[in-house]
Parts: sequence; C-alpha cells; structure tokens
Amino acid sequence: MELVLATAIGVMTGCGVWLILRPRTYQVIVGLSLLSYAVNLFIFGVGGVKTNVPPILVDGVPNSTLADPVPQALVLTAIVIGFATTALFLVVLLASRGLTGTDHVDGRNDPR
Amino acid sequence: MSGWTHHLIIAPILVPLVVAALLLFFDERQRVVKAMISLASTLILVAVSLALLRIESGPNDFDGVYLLGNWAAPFGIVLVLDALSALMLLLAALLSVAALVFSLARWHAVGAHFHTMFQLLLVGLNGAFLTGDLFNLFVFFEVMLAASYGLLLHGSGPLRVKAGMHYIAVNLAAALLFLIGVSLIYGTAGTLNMADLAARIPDIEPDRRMLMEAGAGVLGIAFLIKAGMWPLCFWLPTAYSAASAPVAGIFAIMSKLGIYIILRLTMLLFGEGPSAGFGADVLLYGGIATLIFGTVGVLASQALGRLAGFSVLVSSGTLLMVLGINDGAISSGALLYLVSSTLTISAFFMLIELVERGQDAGAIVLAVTMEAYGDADDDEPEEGDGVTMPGTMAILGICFAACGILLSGLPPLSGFIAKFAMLSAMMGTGAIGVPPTAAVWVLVTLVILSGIAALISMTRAGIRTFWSSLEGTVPRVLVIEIVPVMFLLFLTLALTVQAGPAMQYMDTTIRSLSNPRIYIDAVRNAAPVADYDGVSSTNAGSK
Amino acid sequence: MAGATALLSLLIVASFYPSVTNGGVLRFEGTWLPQLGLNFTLRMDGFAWLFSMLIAGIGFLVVVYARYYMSEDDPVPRFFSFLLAFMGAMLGIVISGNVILLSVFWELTSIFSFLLISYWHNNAAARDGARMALTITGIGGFCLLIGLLLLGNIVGSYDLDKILAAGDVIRGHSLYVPALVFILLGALTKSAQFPFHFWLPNAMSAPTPVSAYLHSATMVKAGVFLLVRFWPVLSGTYEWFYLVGLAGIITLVLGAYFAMFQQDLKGLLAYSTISHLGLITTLLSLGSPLATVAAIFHMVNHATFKASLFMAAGIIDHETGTRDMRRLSGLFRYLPITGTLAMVASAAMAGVPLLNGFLSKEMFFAEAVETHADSILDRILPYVATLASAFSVAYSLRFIHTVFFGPPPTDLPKPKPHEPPRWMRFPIDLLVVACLIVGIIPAISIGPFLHTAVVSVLGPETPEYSLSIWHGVNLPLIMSAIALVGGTLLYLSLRKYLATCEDGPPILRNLKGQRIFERVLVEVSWRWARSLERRFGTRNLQPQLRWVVATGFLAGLLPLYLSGFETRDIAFSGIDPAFAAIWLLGICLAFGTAYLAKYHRLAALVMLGGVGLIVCITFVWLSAPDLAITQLLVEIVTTVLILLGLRWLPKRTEGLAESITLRARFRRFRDLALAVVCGIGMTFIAYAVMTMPVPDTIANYFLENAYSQGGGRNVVNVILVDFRGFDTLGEIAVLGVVALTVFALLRRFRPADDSMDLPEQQRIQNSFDEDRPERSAGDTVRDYLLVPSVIMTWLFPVIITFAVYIFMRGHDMPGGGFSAGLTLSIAFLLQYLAGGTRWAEDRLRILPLRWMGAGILTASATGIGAWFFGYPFLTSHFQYVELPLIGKMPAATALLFDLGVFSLVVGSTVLILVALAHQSIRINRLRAIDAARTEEG
Amino acid sequence: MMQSAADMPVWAAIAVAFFLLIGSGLALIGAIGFLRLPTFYERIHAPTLGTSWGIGGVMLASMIFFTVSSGRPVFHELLIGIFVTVTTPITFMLLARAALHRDRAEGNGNVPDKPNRSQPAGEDLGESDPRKG
Amino acid sequence: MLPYPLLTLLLILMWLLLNGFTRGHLVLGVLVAVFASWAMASLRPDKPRLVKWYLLPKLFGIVLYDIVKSNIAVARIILRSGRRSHNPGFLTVPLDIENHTAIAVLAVVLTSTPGSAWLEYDSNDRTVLLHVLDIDNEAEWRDTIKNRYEKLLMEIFA
Amino acid sequence: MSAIILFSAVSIAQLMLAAAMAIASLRMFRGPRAQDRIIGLDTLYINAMLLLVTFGIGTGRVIYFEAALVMGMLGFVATVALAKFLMRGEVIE
Ligand code: NA
Ligand code: NA
Repeated sequence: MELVLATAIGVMTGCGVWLILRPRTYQVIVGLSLLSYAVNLFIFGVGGVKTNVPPILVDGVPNSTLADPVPQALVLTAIVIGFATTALFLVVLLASRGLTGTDHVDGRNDPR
Repeated sequence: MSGWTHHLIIAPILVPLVVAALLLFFDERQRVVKAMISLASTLILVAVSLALLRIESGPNDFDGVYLLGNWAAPFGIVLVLDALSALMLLLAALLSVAALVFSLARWHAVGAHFHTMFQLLLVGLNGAFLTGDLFNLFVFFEVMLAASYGLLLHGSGPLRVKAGMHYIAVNLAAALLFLIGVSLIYGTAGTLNMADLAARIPDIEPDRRMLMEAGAGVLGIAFLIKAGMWPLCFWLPTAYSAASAPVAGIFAIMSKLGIYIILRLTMLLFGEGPSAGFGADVLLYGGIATLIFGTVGVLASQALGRLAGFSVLVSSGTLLMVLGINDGAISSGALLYLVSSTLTISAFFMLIELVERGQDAGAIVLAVTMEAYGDADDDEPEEGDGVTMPGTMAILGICFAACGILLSGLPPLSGFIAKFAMLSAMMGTGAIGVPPTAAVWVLVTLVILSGIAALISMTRAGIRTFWSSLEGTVPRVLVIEIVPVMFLLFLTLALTVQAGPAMQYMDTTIRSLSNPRIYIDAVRNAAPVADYDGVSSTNAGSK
Repeated sequence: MAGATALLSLLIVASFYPSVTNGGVLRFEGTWLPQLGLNFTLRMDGFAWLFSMLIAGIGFLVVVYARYYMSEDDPVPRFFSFLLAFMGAMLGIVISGNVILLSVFWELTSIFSFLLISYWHNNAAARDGARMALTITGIGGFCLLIGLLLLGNIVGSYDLDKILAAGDVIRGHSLYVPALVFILLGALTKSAQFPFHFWLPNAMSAPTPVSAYLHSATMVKAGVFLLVRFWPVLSGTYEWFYLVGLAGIITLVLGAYFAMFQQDLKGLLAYSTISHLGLITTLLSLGSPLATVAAIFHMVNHATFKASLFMAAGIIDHETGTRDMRRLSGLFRYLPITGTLAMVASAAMAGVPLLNGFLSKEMFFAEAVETHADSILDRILPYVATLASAFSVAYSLRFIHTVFFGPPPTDLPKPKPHEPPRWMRFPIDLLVVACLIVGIIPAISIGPFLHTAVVSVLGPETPEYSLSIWHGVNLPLIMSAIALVGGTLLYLSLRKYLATCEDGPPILRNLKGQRIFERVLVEVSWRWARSLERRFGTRNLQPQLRWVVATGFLAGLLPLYLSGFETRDIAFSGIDPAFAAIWLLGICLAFGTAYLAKYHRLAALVMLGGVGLIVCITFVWLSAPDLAITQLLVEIVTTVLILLGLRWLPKRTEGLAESITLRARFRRFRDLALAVVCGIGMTFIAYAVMTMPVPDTIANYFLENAYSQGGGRNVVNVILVDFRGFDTLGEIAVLGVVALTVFALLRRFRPADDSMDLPEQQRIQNSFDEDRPERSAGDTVRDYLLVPSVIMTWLFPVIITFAVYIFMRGHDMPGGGFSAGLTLSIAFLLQYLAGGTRWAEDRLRILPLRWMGAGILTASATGIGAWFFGYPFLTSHFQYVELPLIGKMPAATALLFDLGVFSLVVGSTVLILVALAHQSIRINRLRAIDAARTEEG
Repeated sequence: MMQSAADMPVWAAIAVAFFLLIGSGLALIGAIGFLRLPTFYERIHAPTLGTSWGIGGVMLASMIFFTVSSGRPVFHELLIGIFVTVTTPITFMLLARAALHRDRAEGNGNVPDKPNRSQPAGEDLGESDPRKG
Repeated sequence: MLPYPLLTLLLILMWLLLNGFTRGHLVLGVLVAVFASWAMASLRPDKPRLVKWYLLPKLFGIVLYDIVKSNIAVARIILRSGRRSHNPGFLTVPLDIENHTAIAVLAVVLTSTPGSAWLEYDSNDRTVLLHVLDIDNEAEWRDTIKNRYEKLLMEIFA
Repeated sequence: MSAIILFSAVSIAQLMLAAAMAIASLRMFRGPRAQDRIIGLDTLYINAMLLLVTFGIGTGRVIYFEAALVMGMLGFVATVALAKFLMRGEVIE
C-alpha cells in the first residue's frame, strides 16, 4: 500500500511541478491543485498507512490499532486552507487577465 | 495561573480577531466607525504588548505559557510569551498603529474591507509570534499570508495584481513546502509542539532523525521564502513596492517573521544536541548571497519603492548571515538591527508615497482605474479630512534624510547603533584579541558595502526627488500621514538614545534563547488548570 | 542668534583652558551603550582645546561673515542651523573621549557638510559636489569605524584614554596594519589627501562661508586632527611612515601644482588647501615629535590664513559676480582694504617671513632635512618640500597679482565693485591680524596654547622647540629663499599662459579625479548593479517558482544524501489490487490533467476532478472518512469556482502560433527534468517515512482522551474543535479573509476586452430565439433549465436537512461544522445555478458578511467563555443534559464552537461564489456604460 | 456492536453477494457500453444501467448486510438510491441538450433540426476531433 | 406554518432514516424539517397540486418494473453491440401536461430508464425530443410515454 | 462459509467497479468531445460511490455511508455546472 501511495504522491507532485512551471495562469492553478492533493496525501501518509481500521473510537477495539488522527486533522485544515487559496489565486488570475488582457503569468503578450 | 493577567497573553490574537469580526457588521459607508474601532484595536495592542513586555522583563517569575483549551503541553496548542515574542509583538503593534493611522488619510477608503484584513493580518502576525506549535504556526502563517494577499491587492490596478499574483503563487508553493516539512517532522518525531520536539530530538534514532532533518530543511525553505533569501526573494521587492503605502508599511515586519521563526527554531532545535548547527551554513551563505543581491538591487533601483524593497533584502541578508554565525553577542546586535531596520523600512515605505505623490505613477494608475471602472459602489477616496502640512517639503526632506541615515547605518540613529553592535561583537571589544576570521571579514565588508550602497542610492534618489524636480508641486500631505512616519522615526531616535537599555533587553533575549532548556521546561511543565472539584483534569465529564 | 551661539561656545571652550594646561584632561562621562563600551564620553585635553578654539572661533567669524554674505532670498535659518550643527559635530569629534563616539561625530560632519555644500541645491554642481563629498567622506567614515573597531579589538576598550595608553600593544599587534589602513582611509579621505583629494574642489560650489569654514578650519582638518590624535599610538612604524608619507608628499606637490593652474579663485584656494594638508600629513608621517609640533602649529596657521582668504574670495565674488581669474583684474582700486588683507593672508600662505605661515613652514623644512627612516622618500623630501613651497609661492602670487593688479576689469557681471560692509570684513581683519601677531611674536601669542596642545599629544615625549622668527641662516631658511625666488620666477614665466589657459594643469587637465570617480560610480553603482540585478534576479514568475521547487527539493533530499540515509527495501506485498488499480487510474488522470491543461482547459478540469475523486476514495480506503467527505465537498465547490472563472479566460486554440524555439525547448526540458526529479524525490521521502515504524506520537493521548475528556468518538473532529481548536479558529480566519479579498478584488474586476461579449453559445441561442416570432428572448435557456431547476429547487430543503445532519453528527461520526457549511453553501449554489443570480437573490437574502462575522464571534465567544470559569481560552465543557421529550442529549461547548465554524464557512463560500457569479451581471452594466461612452464619443 | 461477517447466515451472505454482483455487474456493463457505443446519444444510455439497477443492487446488498449484521433495520441506503435517481437525470439532460446544441451549431447532421444560421461554437473545451460524436 | 406538509413529512422521514428512530431524533427531525420547509418557502417554487397522490406508489411500481426490463434490454444490447443489434434514433413527442413538476417527474422517469433519454423540451409547441437506444417501434414508444406515464402523471398532478 | 462468500463477492464487485471506473476514465481521455468527458466524470462518481458502499460491506462499517451519500446527493453539482458551462458558456447567469 505504501508503495502505491508513495508513487501516487510522486506522480502528482511531478505533474503539479511541471504545471506550476508553465506560463499560463490556468496551468499554474491546476498545478497547485495537483500539488495540494499530493501534499495532503503525504501528510496523511506520515501517520502510517492503515487500512480497514475503525476511524472512530469503538468500544472494545484497542486504540493502538486506530489510524493516527493527528495527520487527518492536519489534512483537514490543509484542505480548507488549500480551498481558500485556490479560490483566491483563481480570482487574482482573473483580475490579472482582465487588467493585462493576457493569461500569461507575467502579464506578457507572447504566444508561448 | 495568575488570574486575568494570564489571559493577556492571548489578547494580541483575540483582540484583532474579534474586532475583525465586529467590523464585518458595519457597512462600508460607516467608514469612520470602522476606522475608529480598528484604531482602538491597534492602540489596545500597543498597550497589551507593552504590558506583556513589562511583565516578561519584570522581576517576578512570570509564567509565559498559555495552554489553549487547558490541554497539557505537547497535546494541546500552547502560546509562549518570552522576551523575543514580546519584543516582536510590540514591534508589530507599533507598526500597525503607524500604518493604520497613515491609511486613514485615504488608503483605507480605496477598496473594501481594508480594516478587517488589516486586523486579520495582525491576528496572523501575533499568532505566529506567540505560538509554540509547529502546525499552529502554519495556520497563523496562512492567516497572515491570506490577509497580506488581500492587503497587497488592496486598491487593485495592474501593477498590484501582477505583483500579487507572483506573491501568491510563490507563497502558495511555500505553504506546500511548509506542510511537507511539518508533516515530515510529525511523522518522524511524533509531535508538533516545538518544545516537545526539541526535547525529543536527542532520543530520535538516527534513521528517523535524518528524515526529521529533511523535514526541517523543507520547512526552512518555506521560512526563507518569507524572509526573502536569495534566490527565493525576487517576489519581495516587486510585491512590497507595489503594495499601497500603509500596507507596505506593515509588510515591513512580515519578512522579519521569517527571520523570527528561523531564529526561534534554530536556537531551540539545533542549538545543541545531535542536530546542532543544522542548516547554519545555508543561512550563512544564503545570507551573504541575499545581502549582495539586496545591495546590488538597492544600487540598481530607480524607483524608490524598489529601493525600499531591496532594503528589506539587505536587512534580511544581514540577519540571516548573523543567524548563520550564531554567536550570542552578534545576535543581540542583530536583534537591535532587526527592530531598527523594521521601523526604518516601514517609515520609508510610507514616506515614499508622500514624497512621490504628485509624480506618483501609482496614484495615476489608481485614478485611471477608478474612472474606468466607475462602479457606483466604489467610493472615491476622500481627500481633505485632516489638515495639510505647512513646510511639507522640509519635513519630508528631514524624514527622508533620516531614512537615508538609518538605511545606510550612518550615525547617529539606531541604524548605526545596530550595525555597530554587530560589528563590535564581530571584531571590536566584543571579540577582544580574537582576530577576525575570513568569514568575519567578508561579513564586515558586506555590511559596510551595503551601507555604502544605501548611502549612494539614497542620496541619488533624494537629490532626484527633492532637488532636481523642476518646480515640482508640493505634494498635498495630511498631518495624519506624516505623523506616523515621524512617529516611527522618532522610535528609532528613542532606540538610539535608549540604546543601553534596549541592548540589555536584546542581550537577555538572546541569552534566554541560547538556553533552550528554559523554554522547553516552561512549556513541558505548564500544568492545566485543575477542575472545579480540585481534581486534576483527567476526570471524565467536565474538564 | 547663530553668532551668539558660536560666541558662547567659544567662551565656554576658552573657559576650560585652565584645566587643560600642562597635560590636564577634562572628562565628562555619560552612559549610552555601556555593554558595548560605547559611552558618551567627552574628553578635552590641550590639543582638543586648541582645536575647539579654532572651530568655535572661526565658526563665530564665519557666522558674522555669512550674516552679510547670504542673500535675502536664501533660506537663511536653514543655513545657520546646518552651520551650527556642523560646528557642534566638529566640536564633537575633537572632544570625543570614546573613539566610537568620535566616529559618530565624524559621520555627522560628513552629513552636515553635505547639506551645507548642497545648500544651493538648484545648482547641479552644488548637488554633485555635495554628493561626491558625502560619498567619499562617508565611505571613509565607514572605514574609520572598522579601524576603530579593530583598535577596540586590540585594546579591549573604545575609551580614548585607554587606547592612547596602549600604543605598544597596538603597534605590536597582528591587527595593527589593518587597523592602521582603515583609520588612514578615514583620515585621508576626510583631509582630501591623494588619491581622495578630488572631492574638495568640487565642494567649492558651496556658499563661500561654508568653504571658509569647512575647507580651511574644520572638515578637512578633521582628518589631520585624527592623525595627530592617534599619532602617539599609531605612528613610528614603517607602515605608518610609508602610507602617510606617500599620501602626504604626493598631495603636497600635486595640490600645489594643481593650484597654480586654477582659474577659479576658490578652486585655487581649494587645491592650496589640499596641498597644505599634504604638508601637515607629511609632517605627521615622519614620526618625530618635532614634526608633530610643526604639524599642529601649521594646522592653526593654515586655518587662520585660509579662512581669511576664502572670505576675501567670497567678497570678491560677491562684489564682482565672478571668481574666474581670467576676468578679474585690477580690483585693488575698488577694494583697497580687502586687497591689503588678502595680500597679507596670501603672503602667509606663501610662507613669507613675519607671518605665521612662515614659521610652520620653516619647521617643516627643518624636519624635511632630518633623516627619519632611511628610504627614498626620506631622501627626496627636502627637494619635494622646496618645490611645493615654490609652487605655493607662485599661486599665492598669482592670486594677488591677477585679482588686484593690472588693468581695470572689463567684463564683470557686476560692474561697480566696492568695499563690503564693515562687519562683513571684520572677520578677515581679525584673522589677518592674528596671522601678523603669530608671525611676529609667536612665542608670546600662540606659544603657551601650542605648548598645551603639544604636551597633551606627545606627553613626556614633548621635544624642545623654539618659536622664534630667527634661527640664524640655516638650511631651512635657504630653502625658503629658494622657494620664494623660484616661485616668483615660476609665476612670471607662466603668467601669459595662465591668463588665458583653460582650467586645470596642462598635462593632467584631462585626468580629473572627479570625472573618473563619477564614471566609476555610475558604472559600478548603476550599470553594473543593474545588469547584476537582471542577471541574478528576475521579475518573472516561472524562474521564481523554479527556484522554489529546486531549493525545496534540495532542502529535502540533500540532508538525507549527506547523512547517508538508506530507505528500506521496496515491498510489493500487501498491496490491495483494487486500490492499486484505482491509483493506476489516478496516475493516468494526473498525467492527463497535466497534459491537457494548456489547450483543453475543460478536459483538464474534468480530469482534475477525477484525480480529486480518487484521492477521496483513498481517504476512505485508509480509514479517514472525514477527509473523504471534506475533500469531496471542496472538490465540488472548487470545480464550480474554476468554471465560473473559466468564462473570463481567453480562448485558446491548439497549434496556432506554435513555433518552439530551441530556448523554449530547453526550458521545457529543464522543467520536465525538474518535475521528474521532484516526483521521484517525493516518492522516495514519502515511502521512507511511511515505512518507518511509527514513533510514539501525541496521537495516543488523543485516542485515549477524546471520548473521556473531549466527549466525542470521532477523534479527528475532537482534535479539530477541542484539542487543537485554535488551529481551526485560525483556519476559518484564513477562509474569511480570502473571501473578503475575493470580494474586494472582484468589485474592481473588469474583464479583458475579448471576454466582454456574451459567450458564443448564448449569442447563438439568443439569435435563435429572436429569429422566431413564437419565441421570446431567453426561451431556450428557460426550456433548457425547466426540468433541472424544478429538481434543484426541491433539493434545497433536502440538502439543508442533510447539512444539519452532517453538522450534528460531527462530534461522534464523520462530519462537522466545516462539511456542513460547505454542504449548505452548495445548497445555495444550486439555486444560483438553477435560477440565475437575479432569481436566486430575489428569493434568498443571504448576508454572507454577517454569517462570517457571526461565525468568528461565536467561535471566539465560545473560547472566551471559558475565562469566566477560570479556564484558558477554548477550554471546552461537555456534559449530558436531560431535555424534556428528547431525553439525554450530549451538549458540548465544542458544538457551539463548531457552529461558529459552520457559520463562517457558509458565509465565506457563498461570498466567494456569489462575488464571482455577480460578474456576469456586472458585465452587462459595464457593457451599457461602454456603449453609452461610444455613443457620446 | 456488530457481528463479524462470518457470523452471518449463509442465505443472507448469498443474497448480499447476489445483489452486490448484480449491481456492480450492471455498473460494469454500463461502463462498457459507455465505451463501446458509437455516438454520444447512444452512449448516454449506457451509464443509466449503473445509476438505476446498478445502484439498486448494491444498495439492496448493503441494506441486507447491515440489517442482518446489526440485527436492526438499516434502510438509509435508500436515500442514496433516491438521490442518485433524482439527480443523475439532471446531468444527463443538461449534457445531452448541450451536445444537441453544439451539434446543431456546428451542423454536424444526424440530429433533429432546429435550424439556425449562426456559426459554430466551442473551442477550448477539450475536443480532439470535432467531426466525430 | 407548514407550507409544504408532504415535504416536511418526507424530510422528517429522511432525518429518521439518517439518524435512526429515537424520540429525541423525532423531535429534532421535526424541528429541522419545519425549518427546511420554511427555507423552501422562501424560494417560492411553483406549488404542485397533488390531487391523487395515492397513485404515486402505482407510478413508482410501474417505473421500477420498466427499469428492470429496460436494464436487461440495454445490457443485452451493450453486450452484443459488436453486431449492431440496435437501431438508435430521435423521437419527438408532443406532451399535454403543463405542470412543471409533473414534467420534471416524467423527465426523471424517462432518463432514469435505460434506453431512453430526455433531450429537450420546447415550451412553445410543448414537445419533447427524446433519444431512444432501440427505436424499433416508434409508435410503441409514444404510446408508452403518453398512456403509461403521462396519463398517470396528469391524474396525480391535476 | 458466509465470510468466504462475502469476501469473494466484495472482491469481485470491487474489481468490477474499479474496471468500470477505468473505462469511465478512458472515456475522459478519449473524449472525443467535452460532453463525453463530463459524462465520464459522472460515471466515475457513481462507480466510486458504489465502490464505497461495497467497501462498507467488506469492512462491515457504516462509517463510509456519509461519504457515499455526499457523492450520491451532491456529486452531480460539479457535472451540472460543467454541463451548463458547455451549453451556455457561463455557469451562473
Ligand atoms: Na508603494
Ligand atoms: Na435513460
């Protein structure tokens, strides 16, 4: 499982990095989204990968078998903040597009 | 726990937060009310941080650890007030008063929700200064950043939006690095509390510690982006110079937040123990590169705004270098330098707007956009509430000269005192008989060169601005705009005159930082409030 | 007022005389920065006293002079305040008892001199001169500071007395040479010694009183003052002799040589000053006590005659309107008294007997012929001294002869010069009288004071010296005679040439230090800086992000590499095939997203949604249902948000204008490589950390106490609202402030011109409707949404109920305030989707700002509530309450906190969505405005 | 709280397995159809297999399983079925209508006419081949 | 007070399905449902007049049966689609019902049933365009829609 | 016995659903037109939801129900917005 998850994280990171290095604002925002998926999974993963364990307290199940709730809480916060910043970046790229007339990240008007 | 005064620790976060929320209930048209509430909040913050500083440096053994939610240390989030955080809080509060007063002349009116965002920026800053928890630090970092995005974009216009986009993109990337770093640290050390982490480091087995260090490295990059280390700093001059004047004025402390965190964490985590000295080289060389780049940029800047922006880099570079050396005496001087340069740069950013008014491209852009957008719900900036100044040019000139003197580290203002304090520790009486090493020579040369560059650049700019303009119209400057600038400059003067006590405070601060045990024990030994019935809080039901 | 101040300080200084005679020292100690040995220590000894007298005395005279010199139009108060400030700083240098304090005053003189030189800042020459002076002396000041710091390092104190007492230690220390070099850099720049001399002539654009003060008695004297001050501890070494001597001798000759060829009166005086300072420096370099006596004596003398000469030049300038010696001539008939005074003063400058200049020059000659250190420098010194002296005779003669004698002037800007007011001339009178008195009866007039000064510098080393005008016919006298005769001859031979020649000496005319300096300054501080900034900086986003990514990568992997980290073996076991299959899909979708994002935005968005979905499934698979729900909801809202934005982005078509340059190809390849290594690195680290045995984490505490003390079974939620509720408070603040930013920014939003039109689809559909008589505008969209909107409307209460359910469940089961808030927002969003903005807002008055405010307030108030029970902020309380009808219900303050979260999330999300949605309406208004404008125009 | 799967009566297990396989089988068939059918308008029929009895089967399986295993009636899966049934048509309707519009605008033939004279719309939407479909 | 009693009832049912039946949840469910219906009222939707609401189960049964049938049919078509066993086509059906809710129900029914898809409704000539996967007998399709569904719907929604 | 039956049924069901998801994503890649991709996403959602339910059966936990419910109830919102964008070029008018 770890291998699959790690590979998935790596691939999303790679794709995200590639995209945020592109010149178009839309590519950047998509790249940031991919990166935040990767990072969220990463945070989640550091708590140890456990399948098929109860995610909430259940009587009679020893606590040690439960999934680590801390990374989950962190991911939740990260998701929310990621959502907020994505929205913000979107609006800023729109504003930039409106003011410069182009969707280039530097406001340049080249066809690349 | 000493009753109500103990809750004072959290006031720097709560006051602006509650005020920000309250401000949302007022219409944009009730601007005066909003401004007054906002101003009151910043004044309260000054009072609170003064009180905290007093208490902190006072004689009685103040318990500066605040257990949020009454959870014991590594489990809940703690706020920690020590000499360093108290100092930063005060600095932030002072800057905020100045910037806010400045904004009341016109800037607070050119866009929506200025005051709310301003207050939330303070929430973020103060929270970051106070928190003793890594992830909570992330959260407050984000609060601060989010507010800073809004404030940077405040007033809109192509320059701001472009700068804002770059700023946001880079900082979003930084936030991701932050998360990676924090989670790596949690995954390897099993804790998020800084003190607990510091205490755990010696017990972490090597394999895991390596990963922990990798996490710390990634985390460090996030902070270094904020602090503006070369080559992660290119956004900074652009963003700061594009921001409206009061915003840039308060931004002056944001890059210092990066420095603050690095200082805190390196002293706490890597001061001693198996990971001691981790990353010091990076800070040293990065600082050198930053200082060189900042200096070059200061020289190369035509626009005052960029000059000021690069001055931020110079200041950051200097501080990073000192952090890389990690010598107590030098660090004390560096703290003084931090305070002085923050005050200076803040004043300078606001001053620039006044000086350039009339020939200011930003104002023209603003005017154009205001006209083109012609939104009914957009309010014209109100001019004329307040009194314009007599002898404007003279006062502006004096302030400008003061900024120049401060930036280049010429005597007698605090810029000099601070540089002297650092240099003296490196090669003066602070290092009697120890011949300066090659590194020290490099540092000294760079510090001096950066001062020279500032001198050259500031005289060039000053002459161009004040003396060569062809019968330039005297800018319309309101009293409430120049007073904040003068206030900040006055603070540097006060810092100069009171250099002795100030330096003593810095010394104490650095001394307590270099003994992380104090911090660690304070946090780990802080006990939650006992229950009503006197039983400690391990009881079910209520706690 | 200014005069009174100057006079008062003069008197005060004078009154200290009794205390400083015979090596007495007056000290005042004030603490400033005691930790670092920087104290406000003032210390006056004989030497300082003499200098202070000079400063205050000449200061007073200059003030008196300036009172009449300055025009009514000039802002005089500024002038006098600067002048007095300068005087104060200069006095400060002299009486500093702490070397750092000295350097403080040192830089202050630079700053005030800058302001004084640039006093007439409308004049470009004044600005440039001032700037150059500040740059050179300022840099010198920094060097001085370093030197002094090094002294502090050697001695262990910045106290002047301690330093002066540690001469042997200093000279023997390995840091002696660097300290010396830096201190000399400070002193030589200030005293305008070669090769830093060029700023002084350019500073002549200053008002003449300033020149008279700064460039005769004070500013430039600071440098030699410093040399004298540290003479006891620094001099007497080979390095000292060479460095100081070389600079001094070259300056001495070169200054005098340049002075001869100046056409500007003040220029001549400036170069002569340089030369005389060179003389003093040379004297000091010799390291002999007698030479030092001569140096001190010459400082005083030079100050008196040079100040008076400057003032005289000022009067000439004032009266004739020019200082160009080619235009001046025969002024004696108009200005007889001034002329006489000037003649006496220049005679003193030339070293004519019976004047003070002669005495010190004699002493100089006497020292020059002595042998101090056997070197070429020493051997040539007598000849050089004589030569320079001859030059000085020549230029002094020229000054007098050209200006006051010869035919009456023809083309003066002010045709009728006449004697200045009585009081304007008074300072010159006084100074010239002083020259005469000192020159004739030196032992009585200046003797005691000089002795006091010398003793304080040399202490027990004070040599025997005699201040008489006649020492018999000796070598110095012969040298003087040669110089006088030679100088006169030289002048006579050059007279013709000088009457018409260009400014500056013949051969070196084009080699102007000033020009070189300026070119270098522009080159280095401007062109180089700019190209460096461009080369090592960027204003584009992509390189910045590249750096961020690259450094992030290095920061993560370099520590691992350096510490020799080894990951565990890769384990393929334990992989759930379905999970692997799903992620195979996810990986493909991620690649697809990356591939399509440029030209197929919608497709990329769809695939991104797919990736998000798979992330969400992963969360479920790995036992984190809370995350899954939140991820899903966020995914939905984000998709809609991006779609709302997509409308305003430019159309992008593939294949057009696609000519990839080699550079672009390289860039792409580099980015690809970076992306690949980052991906691999991330995989590596993720795998490493995930396969590592879990450490003893704080999680165990949460698992154990979530129910017993947090009152919830959903540990994640208990962490969010209780254990780490403070994070959540911050997190909702982020969301709130972002919403406000979005709102504020969109109020100013104006789409690009090519997005202003209606989308093409709508135009087609509208024209379709318009073309048909039986249809009315908007029928198509109404029909289109007819069925969906009915269903979406009926879903509204259902989703609300569901939101309440998610909210209520949060503490025990997956859910919570955040998810509930998003759910409710989606309910609102659906209504906007179904009916359009107007329809929805006609029916639903959502006040997002209120929701947000209430949210933060509720959450904060919940936290503050704990205070009243004596607990810290956010301490939660939990208990079961017995309610009628319902029965036993859990009631936790955390729920209230979560309510705040809920409220804020609803407000923020709706605010963002609505602000974006409103653009479609706003654009109609903008279009209308534009249309109206076009009609008008 | 819950019994383990092994404690479940065999008939219930078989019933659960049956419905589960029916449901997921239909979903798979629907997906296959979605892949294989040649035109867009045909393709939209296929996924409804999944959204109708595909869901039905899985929900039934789940209801039986949880009812039996927890010993009390568990019906909340019904809600999922209801909501999917109600909401999926919205998507399909909107999309099909959009496709219709695009085909008409581009003059792609094979769709019932509501003629209009406008020019084709829609780049930027991710088509690789606008002729097909 | 209760603008949409049936809706309120259904919401209470939903609440109980979600939370399980307890007395507390009943009370809570009522509160929530009333609140949600009140929120619904603010949207001012066209209020459907349910006349013969008791026919709803009948409709429900019919649809369920048809869906099973067409599931099998469509599955067969898909599995044999290599041989092009079906004959897809468009179908225009004039409708008599006007009530939007009723139309919506019809649309949901037709779309949920595999093999038929609701494409567009034209409010001017009140026709609906359908796409049918296997249109062997156009008339039979029309008949099913008009008589099997629409008639029933017209009875339910007067 | 029951355990074997259930386990194998759930495994097969999961694999079938995963295959269905794969096919749906294939459509998302292949298109050819935007509407195909969007339906692909919708199908992906539905199958993912079914997968969650089978997962719940497999683990015997009701805890996954909410996630499935959210998918079933709100998953269509994204696709509706996409569809509307396709039709009108604008999501909210
Ligand atoms: Na600015
Ligand atoms: Na169908």
